[in-house]
Amino acid sequence: MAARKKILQIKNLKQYFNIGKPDEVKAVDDVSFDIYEGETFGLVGESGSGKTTVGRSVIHLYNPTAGEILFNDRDIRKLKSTKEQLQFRREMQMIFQDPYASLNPRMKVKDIIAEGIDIHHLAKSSADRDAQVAHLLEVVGLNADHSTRYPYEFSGGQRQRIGIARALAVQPKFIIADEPISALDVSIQAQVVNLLQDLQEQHNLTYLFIAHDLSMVKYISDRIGVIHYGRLMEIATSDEIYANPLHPYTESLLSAVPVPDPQYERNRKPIPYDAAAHEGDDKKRQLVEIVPGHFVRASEDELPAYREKAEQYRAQLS
Amino acid sequence: MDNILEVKDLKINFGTFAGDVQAVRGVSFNLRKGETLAIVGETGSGKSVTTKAIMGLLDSNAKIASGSIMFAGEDLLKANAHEMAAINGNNIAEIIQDPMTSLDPTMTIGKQVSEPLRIHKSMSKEKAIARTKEVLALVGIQNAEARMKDYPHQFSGGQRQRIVIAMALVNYPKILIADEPTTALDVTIQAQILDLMTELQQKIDTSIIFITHDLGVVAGMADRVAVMYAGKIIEVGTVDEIFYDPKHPYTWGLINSMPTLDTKAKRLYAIPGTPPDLLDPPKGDAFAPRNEYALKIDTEMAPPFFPITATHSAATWLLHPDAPQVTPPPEIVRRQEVYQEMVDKGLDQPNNPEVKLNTPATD
Amino acid sequence: MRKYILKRVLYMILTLFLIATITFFLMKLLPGTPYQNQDKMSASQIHMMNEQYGLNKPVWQQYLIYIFGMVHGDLGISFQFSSQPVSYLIATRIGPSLQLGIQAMIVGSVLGILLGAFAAIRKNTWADTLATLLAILGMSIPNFVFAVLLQYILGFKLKLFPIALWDNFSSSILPTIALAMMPLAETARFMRTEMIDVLSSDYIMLARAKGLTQAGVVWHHALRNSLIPVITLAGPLAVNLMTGSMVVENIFSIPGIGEQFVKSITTNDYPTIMGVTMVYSFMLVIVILVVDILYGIIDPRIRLSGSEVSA
Amino acid sequence: MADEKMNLPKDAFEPLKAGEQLNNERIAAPSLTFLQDAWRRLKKNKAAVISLWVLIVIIVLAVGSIWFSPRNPNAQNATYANLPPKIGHGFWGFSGKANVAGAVVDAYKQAGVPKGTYYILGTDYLGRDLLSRILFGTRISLLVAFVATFFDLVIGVAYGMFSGWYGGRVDNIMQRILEVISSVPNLVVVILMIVVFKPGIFSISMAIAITGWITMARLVRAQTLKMKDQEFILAARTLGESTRKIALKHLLPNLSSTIIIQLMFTIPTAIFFEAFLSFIGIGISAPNASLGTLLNDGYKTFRFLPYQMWYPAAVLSIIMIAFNLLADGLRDAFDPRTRG
Amino acid sequence: MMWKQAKKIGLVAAASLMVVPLVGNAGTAKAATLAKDQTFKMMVPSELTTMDNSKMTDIYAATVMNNTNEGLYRLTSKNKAVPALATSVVKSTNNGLEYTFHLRHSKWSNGDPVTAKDFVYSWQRTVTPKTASQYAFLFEGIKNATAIADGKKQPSTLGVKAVDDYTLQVTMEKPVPYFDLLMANPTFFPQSKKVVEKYGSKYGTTATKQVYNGPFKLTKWNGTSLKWTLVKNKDYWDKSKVKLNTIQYQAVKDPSTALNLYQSKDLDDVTLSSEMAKQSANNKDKVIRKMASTFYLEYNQKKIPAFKNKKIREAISLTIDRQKLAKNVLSDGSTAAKGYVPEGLANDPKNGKDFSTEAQGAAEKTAVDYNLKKAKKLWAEGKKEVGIKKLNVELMGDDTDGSKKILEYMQNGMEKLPGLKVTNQNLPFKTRLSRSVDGKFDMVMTAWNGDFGDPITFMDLLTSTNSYNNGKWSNASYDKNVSASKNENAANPDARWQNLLDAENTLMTDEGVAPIYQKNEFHLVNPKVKGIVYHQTGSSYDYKTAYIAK
Repeated sequence: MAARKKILQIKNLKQYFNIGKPDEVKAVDDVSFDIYEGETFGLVGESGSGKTTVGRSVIHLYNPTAGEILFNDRDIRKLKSTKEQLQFRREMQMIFQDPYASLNPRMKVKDIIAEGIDIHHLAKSSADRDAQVAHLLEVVGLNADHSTRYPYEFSGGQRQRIGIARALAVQPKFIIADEPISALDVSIQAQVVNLLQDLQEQHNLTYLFIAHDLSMVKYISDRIGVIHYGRLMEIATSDEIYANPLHPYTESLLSAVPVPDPQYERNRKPIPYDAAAHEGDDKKRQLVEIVPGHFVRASEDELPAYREKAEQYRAQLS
Repeated sequence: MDNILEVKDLKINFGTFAGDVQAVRGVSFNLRKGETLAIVGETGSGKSVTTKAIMGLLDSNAKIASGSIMFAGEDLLKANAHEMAAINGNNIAEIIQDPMTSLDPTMTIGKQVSEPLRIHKSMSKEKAIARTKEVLALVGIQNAEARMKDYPHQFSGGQRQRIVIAMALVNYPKILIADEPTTALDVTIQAQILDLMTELQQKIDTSIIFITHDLGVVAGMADRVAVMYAGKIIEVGTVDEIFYDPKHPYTWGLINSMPTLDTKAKRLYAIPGTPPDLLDPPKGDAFAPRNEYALKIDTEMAPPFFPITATHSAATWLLHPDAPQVTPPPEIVRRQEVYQEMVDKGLDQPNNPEVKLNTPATD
Repeated sequence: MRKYILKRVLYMILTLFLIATITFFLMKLLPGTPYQNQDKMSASQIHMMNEQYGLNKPVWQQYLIYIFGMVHGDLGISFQFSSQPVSYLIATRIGPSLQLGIQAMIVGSVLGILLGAFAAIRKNTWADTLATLLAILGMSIPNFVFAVLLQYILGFKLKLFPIALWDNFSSSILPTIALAMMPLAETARFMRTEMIDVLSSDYIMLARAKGLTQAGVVWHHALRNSLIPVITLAGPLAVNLMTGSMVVENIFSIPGIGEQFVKSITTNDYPTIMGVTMVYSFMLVIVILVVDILYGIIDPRIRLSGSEVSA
Repeated sequence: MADEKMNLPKDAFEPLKAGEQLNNERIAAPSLTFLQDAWRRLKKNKAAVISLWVLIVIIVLAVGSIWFSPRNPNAQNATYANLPPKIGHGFWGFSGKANVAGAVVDAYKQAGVPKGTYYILGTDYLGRDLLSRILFGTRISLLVAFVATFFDLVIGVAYGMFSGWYGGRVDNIMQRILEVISSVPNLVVVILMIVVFKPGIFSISMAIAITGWITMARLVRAQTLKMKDQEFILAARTLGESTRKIALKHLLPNLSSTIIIQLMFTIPTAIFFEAFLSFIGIGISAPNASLGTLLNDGYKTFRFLPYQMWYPAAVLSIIMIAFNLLADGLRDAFDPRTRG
Repeated sequence: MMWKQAKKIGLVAAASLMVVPLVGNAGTAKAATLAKDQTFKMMVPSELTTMDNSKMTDIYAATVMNNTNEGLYRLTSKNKAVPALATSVVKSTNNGLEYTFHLRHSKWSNGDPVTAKDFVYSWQRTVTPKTASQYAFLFEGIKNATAIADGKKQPSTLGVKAVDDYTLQVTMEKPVPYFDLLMANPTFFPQSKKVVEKYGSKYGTTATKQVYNGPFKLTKWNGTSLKWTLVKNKDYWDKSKVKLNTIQYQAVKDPSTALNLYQSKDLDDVTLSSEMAKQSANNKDKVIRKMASTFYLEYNQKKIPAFKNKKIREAISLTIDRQKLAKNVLSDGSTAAKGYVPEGLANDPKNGKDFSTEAQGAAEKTAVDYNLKKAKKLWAEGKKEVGIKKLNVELMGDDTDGSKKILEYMQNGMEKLPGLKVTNQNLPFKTRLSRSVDGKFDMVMTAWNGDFGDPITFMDLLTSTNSYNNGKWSNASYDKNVSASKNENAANPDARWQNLLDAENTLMTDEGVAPIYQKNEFHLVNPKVKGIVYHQTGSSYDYKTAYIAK
């Protein structure tokens, strides 16, 4: 895995809002992680954890307060020329959470999808543009008839697929999916997730998949980062994080997920997490690699305990 | 078990600019004393509208086309506003989805929680305060006495939902309608609230209608489950029957499309397409267009309910004697196997803490 | 909260200062002199007169003198009433205007709130249509038409109230009604919108679910919550009343500042125009400040967080 | 429960073949643009539709009277001054009779008006045809309103969008400015403006516009603030759309309902304000008439010549009511909350 | 004197010889005919601005002053001076250059005696530049008055002297024929030095900051109020003649309100303007108060070259039907102008004929005629002479209702001339005034009210150099005649009269200005109110002898 190319490197990202005011918010506080080409990196956290902010900082909707964001080894903060910026915008795209707010209600579907095509001049003619739109609609499971309709005529799932088509229109390499399914009904969620997976395969896409729904994140992601109060708590492969959560917050989060299985549910016991107990002291904490590929936010003196826990799991496996 | 509430053939239309939306298209169910009935369905399936009808809280553009809602020998649909007011908050109470908007921002929570006491029990101020404090403490509001003077915005989302629950339960209602009470909450908070509700249900012996789209929550909370699709209940049964031996293809799809933490399948099972527009519901079975097991008759005629067990029935032509035998999706088959094992062991009793089962296997 | 008020007061002072400045320089643009008999007066007299009014100094000095005087409550001498300080003029005239304004504000807002709430509760019924129409009619008929009709019908024909003049409370009734029409109409419309909004909110639904009757819901929850935004209407209403008072005071011969303002415009009485402008601005700024503070007091969300409200 | 004895054809239980599957992405409703949808909604509001028609009729009449005025609105005939309304040979309310000092007299006869000549709404103090004057005045009032509204639109919308979009310190400063401006009683500004510049259609419109845009700016700003964090705007940004284009393509169309509704309220306010200015004597200059000046002339003599007040008042009220009802209707039509 | 809204009449010295016939004889009031309640309720259209007679600028203040205070003389209803504080009407000595008055013993309302020193103090105070009296010019003719006003001499050098407490001596620079009438004018009333100095700048700003020596005392006036009351002054020397107990003044600015108040008997005397007057034309209580004022049109010859052409000017003047304007448009008792100098202002000293009647020659008639056909002909010729095809001009006037109507009417007439486009511009009085003076207009409707009963008060304005000659019309013959009347023929009444008649004739012949109408005031007066003395110019009303009949 180490040989794979790091498409995105985030180094000590800080994103504060209302700096210097009484209501200063440290939405993202010293977050670092890498995403490899072709993988899906899941970022999981509860509301207010800063996960959406990370996504928006990465795609440069916000100007980071501090830290580096390297996309293909280039710092996105240092993209000077319009051309470079436009190139970046083509390569990285975003899928949004709210299928109702993410489409301009006053625009026809074809114009929404073609917006990127227009900006980046990807169509040779208007016929080409229409053809591209029709193709994109087909890719996301809709048909060309839908292109002249307005967003409000579509259901949530359909709208989300239109949003995906819009992102795909510029043929990006990297897509940030910001809770793309949380506003959808269960039966529709699967459609969208399947679509995302198909697209990843076909276009060799890399995803940053942001969600609070742990079961779906687990399902779709190769690796997962758990974020809490703007800080990354744990990073590991999705299997490892579910099977062997090291950080108590991760454990708590996992224990709270309801599962559609009555027997399991009858026995599930949520494990509470007390942030004050784990972060309350002023010890310096940072992400430490406990076992290869498995990072935990910890202070020096907490490390042995985590290592031991990891050992136990290894032992269990073998 | 006694039925505390019986809903029969409820049909509700909404007048809109585009025409009449048939939001509820003949719903019948009953609620038993002390049980938790979960109504599961997607957005627009009519589950909230049904409960609004029970409480007489439908919007003015709603028309009840037919049906009856029997509570304590009376048809609630025939009750006038004052009779409804006497029942609401006293015998039937409600919790809704968004704790951020469900409390009056300008009234102290003490006053809001004690309001049902004053309305229905004409309780003295001191007694009401004492009772309010008690109930607030019961739902886990710490330092309840002091906090009664606080306003809603001074509480976190989870705390607010606890207050809303306190408000609903303060009169020990016979029926509690919980309309997606945890959807807006984070999973960790959700877990706490669900625990609280289970705990309180036992304490005050109330029946709960639990509306949700989250099957995970249903699995943990419900005694019985009714699955709604396009304004109709399409399957009803005990929680085990629904989760381990579903009969309706929609229920299959619903259960199957949700990954568990253990799902390893390469692809999720997805119900294709989009729910029908209830302005113009399709002829026959509304699910047919999305149903890979659809039969010709599905496009002609809506299926009736076919009983499976005393507690379990489903509205699908697949249960008709003439219908071809179909194999459910693998995940359902697996669940049926688990269930068979449970039945064999006599473990299919809901809410039996003694019952333990091996963690569901993976495929 | 205290810090917030302090900040607001500072803004207020800044605002008044800016208004004073703008008014002053606009006045300087106005053609005409304050004297009627300019050409019959000797140069020496005009010089003396200019000196009395401070008109012989460079404009910037006049400006500084004006601002300095204003800070000390000196608004100059009226051109129209010789030797009468503008501050005195305003002081003796403001009473009736305030009385009328406050009466009209009370009548207008109380009736407006009732009418608006009534319309909202009976939304989409004939009663709502009637109330809405009534409110719009109130906004659609100019004050002076109202005033003249009231005077003629209630005063002259039916002799229920004095036709005009300013003697006792009963002589304030007709002008109050005439002046209250607009605030009443606006309040009613705003109230209706707010109330409909509130009535469709979750907590109102839950209040019903608690078993409150329609009346109980309205009284205990809807009214207060709809009233909070209605308070912000006070600013625009104050402006309305100022405009209205010019008309109504004129028609009913009431010795108020509105009537005086119109007169001072037609007589180029700059010091009075500026003075009354400052008084109007001051009152408006005070109303806005009071509204903000009141808003904070009434709305617990703001009271405790102490954050800023925009009017 | 199920009727087991139902007679169903055998093939009823054959599975549907793939080709026979119904279109499960079907959209039942007809495709409508936003405006079509709003229009459909508006059509259900009878008051608003009637108002719309009334306004159209009034505007057509007012504008049409440039070419097809019953009489020249400025043509004087002093001997025919103050003739009451009369139609044909006269009937109730339009008899051409006036009550002078308690005695009913035929004003037309007194003035020596030839038979067959009559003024539907009477004449004014200079013997001008009141109907033509009212049409003319309506036109001027509407013109003032539209000019004022145009500036309201340009200044208010631009200011609001700019302030809202840039946010932060820019917004803060712009809001403070707005706060200061809104603390100035607008009528004072208007009056000063008109006193300093020449009274006339343009300066009155300008004066009203200069003070009238505040509300528009506030509303647009609030909407912009709300909108700029909407995901569709973020999406446009992530696609690399320029700010200018975002403003034009995304913000403006979505602000349109707010703007249109506010304009519907601005127009009557401007008409009303003009009437007020006429009352204090700084309205439209003669011989041009506006509804305000007509009303101002009329109210003074309404005891003797009530028609001179009632007719302009009626037209003004109808316009005001119609605009207000239409605005209410549009607000409902545009408001997504009422979407069915 | 400039007009403001038909309200602001200058504080005028001389009264015309015109007598208002309706005024009853005060002497006939018998106790038996008096109503029990002697309260008179008077409406004025404006507030009382000051009670300092050095600073008065409007007729309403002057009228109040005339009833609360008293000077040397008082005028009868026939505008004849009768003794007031002076024991007799004195003749001038030393070729009209000196007057010696003997004062009667009388008291201020604070109990102090009124002495000759009070006159000296008052007069000196008024002419002192620092007082900035806008009416100090009325002192012109009294020794050193002009020089003092110009700041060239000390106020103490004014030609007025208290020989003793009850003897007042006035020295003139040149004879002033209307001197007697001036002495009845409030500007020449005495002031109590003690009171003036006590209140300083606040003197005369409220009812209590003034002392009174006239038939009534002012009360209930706070300086800015819309109403005030005059009550009978029990210290007045001639109080037995005073019948009214109280005069309640009420400022009402809205004409329909005024009418309502009159008809409901809340007021006894109301002034109605514009339409209200027109509609009340048949009211039996109607009283027309004649005024010495002319409204006329000035052409700005400096700005619009075409106006230099007489035919153009005449054509425009001929388009205005003045008769119809007065009768149908104004209908408030105003009359069509006969000439520049209004009817009833002054009479020929030789034969007693009215100036305007005497000046009524052919040229006069043409100048105020209405002849559209002739106008069009002249207009065509004039245009050809000037070399223009069309003319766009602004017509400026006041922004009052009345003025608006008149302008509209005139505009309508003027635009009947092909190619003439007139835009009306109605401005607030003072704005209009200053634009007129600054020459920022094309045509302006100007109004002038005679300062005193002599044509010179009008004639003076239109000399080439006068700053009120807004149109800059210039005519050598006119200038010569006016100058002669003031200088070489000053002492020769007949020659002077002829000079003035010639000047008027020249003005009319050359169409220097176009007189439009003579303004009158329309009143409704309770017929039970009798004995009001009205003067066409000056402080209009004297209520000393007024009473309410049963």
